[in-house]
Amino acid sequence: MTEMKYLIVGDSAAGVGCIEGIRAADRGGEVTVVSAEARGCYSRPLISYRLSGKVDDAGMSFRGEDFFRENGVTLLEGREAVRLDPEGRSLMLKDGGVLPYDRLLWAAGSSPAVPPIPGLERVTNRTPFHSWDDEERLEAMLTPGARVLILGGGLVGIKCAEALTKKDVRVCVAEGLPRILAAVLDDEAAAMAQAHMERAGVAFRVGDAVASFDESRAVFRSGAEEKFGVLVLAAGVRPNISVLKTAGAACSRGVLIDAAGRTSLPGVWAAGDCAEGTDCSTGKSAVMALWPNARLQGEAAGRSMAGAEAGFSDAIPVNATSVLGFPFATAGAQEGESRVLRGRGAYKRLFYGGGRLTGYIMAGDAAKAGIYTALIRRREPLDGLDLSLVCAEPSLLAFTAQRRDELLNHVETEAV
Amino acid sequence: MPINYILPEFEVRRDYDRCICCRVCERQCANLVHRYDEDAGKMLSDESKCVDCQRCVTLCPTRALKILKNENSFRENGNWSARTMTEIYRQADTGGVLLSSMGNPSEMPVYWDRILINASQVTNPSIDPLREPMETRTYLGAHPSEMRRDAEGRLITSLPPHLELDVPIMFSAMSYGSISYNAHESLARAAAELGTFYNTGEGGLHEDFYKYGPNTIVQVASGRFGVHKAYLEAGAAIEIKMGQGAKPGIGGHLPGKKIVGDISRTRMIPEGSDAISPAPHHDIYSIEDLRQLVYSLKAATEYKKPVIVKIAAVHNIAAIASGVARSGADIIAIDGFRGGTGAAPSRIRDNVGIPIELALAAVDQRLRDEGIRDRVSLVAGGSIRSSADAVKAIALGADAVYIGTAALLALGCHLCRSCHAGKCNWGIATQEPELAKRLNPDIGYARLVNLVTAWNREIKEMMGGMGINSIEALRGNRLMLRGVGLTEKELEVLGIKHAGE
Amino acid sequence: MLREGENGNRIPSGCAISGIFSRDGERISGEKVMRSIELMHDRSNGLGGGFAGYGIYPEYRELYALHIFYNDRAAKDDCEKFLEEHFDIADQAKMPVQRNPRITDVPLIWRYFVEPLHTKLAESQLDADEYVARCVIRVNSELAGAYIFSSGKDMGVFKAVGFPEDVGRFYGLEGYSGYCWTAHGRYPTNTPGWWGGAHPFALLDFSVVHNGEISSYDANRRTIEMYGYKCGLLTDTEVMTYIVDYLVRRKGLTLTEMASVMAAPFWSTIEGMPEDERERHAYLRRVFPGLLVTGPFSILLGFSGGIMALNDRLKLRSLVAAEKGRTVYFASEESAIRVVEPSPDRVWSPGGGEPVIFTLDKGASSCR
Amino acid sequence: MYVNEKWCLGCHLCEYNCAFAESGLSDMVKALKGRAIRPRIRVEERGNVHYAVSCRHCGDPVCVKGCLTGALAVKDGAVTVDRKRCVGCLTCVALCPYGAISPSEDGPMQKCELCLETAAGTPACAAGCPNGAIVYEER
Repeated sequence: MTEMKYLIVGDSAAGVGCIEGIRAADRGGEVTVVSAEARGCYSRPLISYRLSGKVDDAGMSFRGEDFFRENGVTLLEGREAVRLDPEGRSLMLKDGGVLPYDRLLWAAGSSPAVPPIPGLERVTNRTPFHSWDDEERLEAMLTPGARVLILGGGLVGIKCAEALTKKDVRVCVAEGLPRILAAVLDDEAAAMAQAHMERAGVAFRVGDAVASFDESRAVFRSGAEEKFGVLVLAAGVRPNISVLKTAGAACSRGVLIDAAGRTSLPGVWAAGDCAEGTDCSTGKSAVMALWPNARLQGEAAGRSMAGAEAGFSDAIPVNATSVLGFPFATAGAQEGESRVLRGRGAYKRLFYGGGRLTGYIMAGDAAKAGIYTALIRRREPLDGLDLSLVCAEPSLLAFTAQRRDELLNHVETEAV
Repeated sequence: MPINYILPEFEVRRDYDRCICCRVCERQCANLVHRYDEDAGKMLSDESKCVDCQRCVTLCPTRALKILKNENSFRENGNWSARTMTEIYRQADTGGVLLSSMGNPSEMPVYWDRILINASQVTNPSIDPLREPMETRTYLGAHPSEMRRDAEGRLITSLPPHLELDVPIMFSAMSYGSISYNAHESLARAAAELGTFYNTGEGGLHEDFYKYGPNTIVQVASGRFGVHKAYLEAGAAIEIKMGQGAKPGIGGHLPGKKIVGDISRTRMIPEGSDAISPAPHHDIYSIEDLRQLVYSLKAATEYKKPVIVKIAAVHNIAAIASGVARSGADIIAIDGFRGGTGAAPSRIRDNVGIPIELALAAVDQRLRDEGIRDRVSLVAGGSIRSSADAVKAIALGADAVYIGTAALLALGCHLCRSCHAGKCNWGIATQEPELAKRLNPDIGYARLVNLVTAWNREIKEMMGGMGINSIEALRGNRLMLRGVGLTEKELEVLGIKHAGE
Repeated sequence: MLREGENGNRIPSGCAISGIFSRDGERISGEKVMRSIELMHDRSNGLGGGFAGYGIYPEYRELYALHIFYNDRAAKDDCEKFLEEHFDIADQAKMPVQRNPRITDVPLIWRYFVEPLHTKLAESQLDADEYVARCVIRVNSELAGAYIFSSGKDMGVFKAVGFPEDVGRFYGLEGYSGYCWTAHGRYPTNTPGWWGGAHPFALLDFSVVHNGEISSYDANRRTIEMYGYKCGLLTDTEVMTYIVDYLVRRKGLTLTEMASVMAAPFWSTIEGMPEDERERHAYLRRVFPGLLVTGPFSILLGFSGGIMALNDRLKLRSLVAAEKGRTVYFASEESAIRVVEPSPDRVWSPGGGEPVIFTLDKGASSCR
Repeated sequence: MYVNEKWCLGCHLCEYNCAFAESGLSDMVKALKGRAIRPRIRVEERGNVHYAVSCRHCGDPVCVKGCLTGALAVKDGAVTVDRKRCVGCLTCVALCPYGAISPSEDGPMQKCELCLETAAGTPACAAGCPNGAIVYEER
C-alpha cells in the first residue's frame, strides 16, 4: 500500500501527542506539521516559569530538540493555515502554499480573548500572556518599580502574577467574577489561595470588573481606579476553529470530536484546546483546555488516524499547580453532593453522585490527589469502597484487599 | 499489692547513639516490650515481658539492640540455682504446674559430643564426593524373610511398602495447631522438594496440604484428632504416636483458645474446646493391643503404607522396641529426652526419659541380638542438631533421623521456649494471623531446603572420608565411631571403643 | 602372641592374590600357583601366606576335610573329643609339612576326613552342610586353642605366618594337584598376624582370598552376626566368606545375584537398566542393604566346581584376569600371570562390581 | 516491583531502607539519626492491614504523558524524574493513580526510581524486606 500522508496543524501538546500516537502504530507514514509559531515545540504552561527565571530557553521544550527528526517529521514553522478543502483533502496556507493530506489533525489551539472594554486600544503597554512571544514582550515592558495590572484571575493570570513577584514590580490582579480561579476552585479554596498570595505582596481587586481604560489607568464598575504601567490581558481564550467552521465541521465552543478525536469532517481529527469532547465526570461535552488532556487527546487521535484501535473515553479536566508554594489540585465536575474536610491549613471537597466520585478540590495540600483522579477516571464504584476512608485521605486503603492485590501485585500496563 | 518475686530474666540494652527510632522493635514485639515515648522522643522498654526471642535484635536496621542475661544475681549455691529458686517463687505465686516448651535445657550429657568419627588413611582411600557417586538414598520399611522365585527361577521382586528418602533426614511430627499453617506449608513443600517426608503430628492434615500427601507421614495419636479414612489414605505412611521424648508418659493439651477456624475443622473438634490427648491410647493397654491397631491401620489402607510406631526413649526401651518390632510395625521411631515440644510440664520435660544416643544403641543391638533388626527400620529423633549428629546416629544403627527443633530454627525460631504462650514473634508457634503471616512459606521452605541440602553435602563429605560411598555401609557401622571421656559402661551401651583403642 | 580377634581389634590388611582354574578339570600342580604368588613377594610382608586347592582329595571327595591348628595337646584332646561326638572320622593324620627356618611358631596341624554322625545329624534337623558349619563355628569360637581353618569337601586350605612361597613349600604343595588354586600373600597393617588369620579364609568349600580394606566392615559384621555367624577373627576375609555362605548357601542366591548384593551397582546405574534387571538389582539392594560391601576389595572366591573374581564397585584394587586355552588366571598383577603363562590368549581387567565366574565344563570331572 | 500485602508485616523497614539508599551514605545511623525521613515508598496501614506503595512504573505512564516539562520520562522501563527540568507544577501528583509521586524537600518531585542511581541490582526496599512482601522481578 502507498504510504499514508499525515498532516498536523499545531506543534504543541496535542500535535506532539498525535505524532507519538501515529508513530506507535505506523513507522512509515509521511508526517508533516504546520505551525503558526516559529519556536519549535515548547511547553506553553512554562512561560510563567520562564518569566520568573525558573526555566531557561532549553528548558522550555518538553521533548528533545531532535524530536521531530527522530520521528521522521517535516516541520513547517511560521506558516498559518487559512483554508481546508475536506473533499480535495488539501490545506491552503496564508503564503499560498497548498498541502495535500490523507488524514489531518487540527490542533491549532486557542488564542487569547480580547475583552470589549472601551479605551483598551489606547493602552500602549499591553500584552496577552499566552505564548513565548507574549512572555518576551511582557518581560521587555517591565521597568523597575513598574505597576503591573493583570486583567483576569484565572490560572494564566495567577501564574503570571506569581512569576512577577520575582521581579521588581508591583502586581495587581483584577477579576470581575466574585473569586479568583473561578473555573477551578470554589469560594473557600479561592479565598485561601488569594490570602496566601496577598501575604506574598500580590494585590487583588475581585468581583469588580474594569469598566474602561485610558493609557495607564483602569476604572472599575465600583468607580475605583487602578494606575498601571503595564497591562496583562489574561481574560480567557478562544478556540482556533474558524478554518474548520468554514470547512463545515460541526462546532460548538470548540470543534466537536468523538472519543477517538474524529470531527464531523471525513479524514479530519482534532485535539487540544480547540476541541470539544465529552467530560466523563459529567458526561457533558466541554472544551478541556488543559495540557494533559491535549496530550492524551492528541495521542488517541494519532493512533486512530494510523488505523489503530484507539479511544480516550475517560477525559476529565485535571488541574494541579502550586502558586507561591500554595498547592492545589482539582479534577472532574464540581457539582452534586459534596463533602468537605478541613485541617492543618488544608481544605478538601469531594463531589460524588451516582455511587461514584465525580470531582474534588484539594487546596493547601495536594498529596496523592492522583488517587482521587483515578477513582473518577476509572468510574470506580464507591460501594466497593469505604467512603469515610476515601474522604479521610487519598489512599488504597479504601479498596478491598483483592482490588489492592490487582493494583499492587500484578503487572501494571495501563494507568490512564 | 503483693511482692513480685519474678525478676526480669533479661535486660534490653539499647544503644541510643545508634537508635533512629524507626520503631521496628515496637512493631515486631508481640510481648509489647518496646514502646516509643513521644515526650522523651525515644524508645523505652519493659524488660519484664521479654522472652529473648531476638526478633527485635534481628530486625533492628541499625543494630542498636542487645538482649542480655539479667546480671542481677541471687545468692545462688551449688544446690539452689537461680532457676530453681525462681521456679519455686512462680509456683508459690500461682499454685500451678510449671509449663515450658522446646527441648530439655538442663545440663545433661550430650553423647553426640563425646563421639568422634573415623576417616581413611593409607590402607583404604577416602572417596571424593565431588568426583565419585555418593549415595544417601534410604528405604524405610520391613524386609521379606525369605526369597521367592517363579517357575523360571527368577526372583519375585515384590516388597512390603517402603518409604524412599533421597536424604536420611525427615521432619518430625509437629501438629497444625502447635505450629502455624505457614510453618506446615514450609515443611510440606520442603519435604516434597527434598524427596523426604514431613509429619502431620496429631493435629490432622489441612485440606490444602493433601497435595503433598506423597511426602507426608500422617500421625495417629491418643487424641485421634483429625483421623479419618481420607486422612490415612492421604499420607505415604502412618505413624502411631505412643510417646514423645519431651514428655514421655503424659498426653498433650492444646488450649481451646488455639482451637479456632481451620484448626478446629482439621482436628474435627468444636471451636474453643481444649484438645486433650490422653496419656495412653485408651485402646492400647499392652503390646497385643498395639499389634491390633497396627493391623487395623494397615487393613484400612490395604497394606499399601508402612506403619511407624513412635516411642519415647525410656529406661527399658530395648525390650519395648523388640516388642514393637514383633507387633507388625514396619518402622520404629525413637524420640530422645532432648526432643522438642510445643508445651510440656517442665518437670516431666527435664526429668523423664533417657538420651537418644543410648536408647538408639541399645535398641539396635537388642534387635540384632534377637535377629530381627532387618524386620524393621529405625528412625532416631530427639535433638539431632547437625549432620554430624545424623552421621553418628546412622553409624550407631539408625536408618534415618527425624529433625524438629533444627527445622524450626531454620524457619527463624530462636529457642525462647515460649511456644506455650502462643505469641511466637517468628510466626511459627502461633495461630494469631498477624504473627503467623511473619513466616512467608516461600522463604521458609527455601531455608529448610537449604539446611537439609547442606547437611546432606556434609554427610557425603564425612562418608567419603570414611571410604564409604553408600549410606547402607555406614548404617550400624560402629567401628567408625570412637568415644572420648566416656566410662566403660557408656562405651559398652553405645557399643563403641574409646578413642585410641 | 597376639592373635586376630583377640581384644576385639579388627585387622585390615593389604595383600597379593593369585588364582588358577582349569575349566576342563585338568589337574594343576600347586607349584604353579606358588610361582605366581612368589613373584608378588613385595606385596606381602611375611605375616601370612596361604593357598586353597580344589579337587585335591579325590579319594575322600565325599568327606569333609577338616584342617585344624592346635596350640597344644590339651586343645587337641578337647577338640578331638568334640569331633568324635559329632562326626564319623574316616581318617585322621598329622598334616605333612617340611620344616622351614622362615616358618616359626608352628602349631600342631592336623587333618581329618569326616562325615556327620547320622544320629546327631538327624536330631539336629539340619542339612549336613549347616551341621558342619555350625560345628566349625562352635569350635572356633568356643574351644580355646583349636581352630578349624578348612572344612570343605575335596578341597583344602593351607596357610601360615610367613611369605606365601615359604608357606607353600612348608606344606609341600608342589605335591598336590587340583583343578583350582587360589593363593594369598598377606600384608596386615597392624598386627604380627597369626596362623589362623592368614588367608584364604574358608567355611565349608567356600574359600576367599582378598586384597583390600573394606570400609563397610562393621555394618557387614553386625548384619551377618544376626544370622548365627561369629566373626572371631575380625578380618574382612572372614566376614566376606560368611556373606557369601549366607547369600549363596542359605538364601539360595546365584553367584551373580550375590555379587549384585556385595558390590551392588549405584542407584543411578540401576535406574538406567532394562526393567527386569532394574527390578532385580533394586530388590536385592533393598532386601540386603547391610551386606553391601564398600571400600577397596578384590577377592577370589573358590567353591567346588568353580571360581569367582569380584572387585569393589569403584575398582579401588587391582585385579587382572587372563585366559589360555581352557585355563583361567587371576592375579593382583599381570606379571604374576605371565610368569606362569607367558603367552595368554586374552588378558583383561574385570570392571568394578562385575563378577567374573568360571565353572567346570559340562562333563569335566573334578578328578581326572 | 510487586507488593504482596499478604506478607507485609507493617515493619516500615522499606521506608527506612529507601531513605537510607537515597542518602547515598554508608551508615544508616549517620544518614537517618534524628531526621524525619521522606521515603519514596510508603506503608499505608490501618488495623491489621499494611502494605507498601511506590511507583509501579506503569507500561503506559499517565504521569509521563501529563508532564509539562518532560522531566518525567521512561528510561529502560523505569519512570524517572529529571530534577533539573521539573518545575514542581504538581500535575503528576494529580495524575498518579497510586499517589506515588510527591514533592521533595527542595521542590522538584521525588519518586521511586528503582535505586538505579544508588543501589545496584535490587532496590533497597525489596532487598531489605524481611518477609518477601516486596519483590523485584520480571513478570
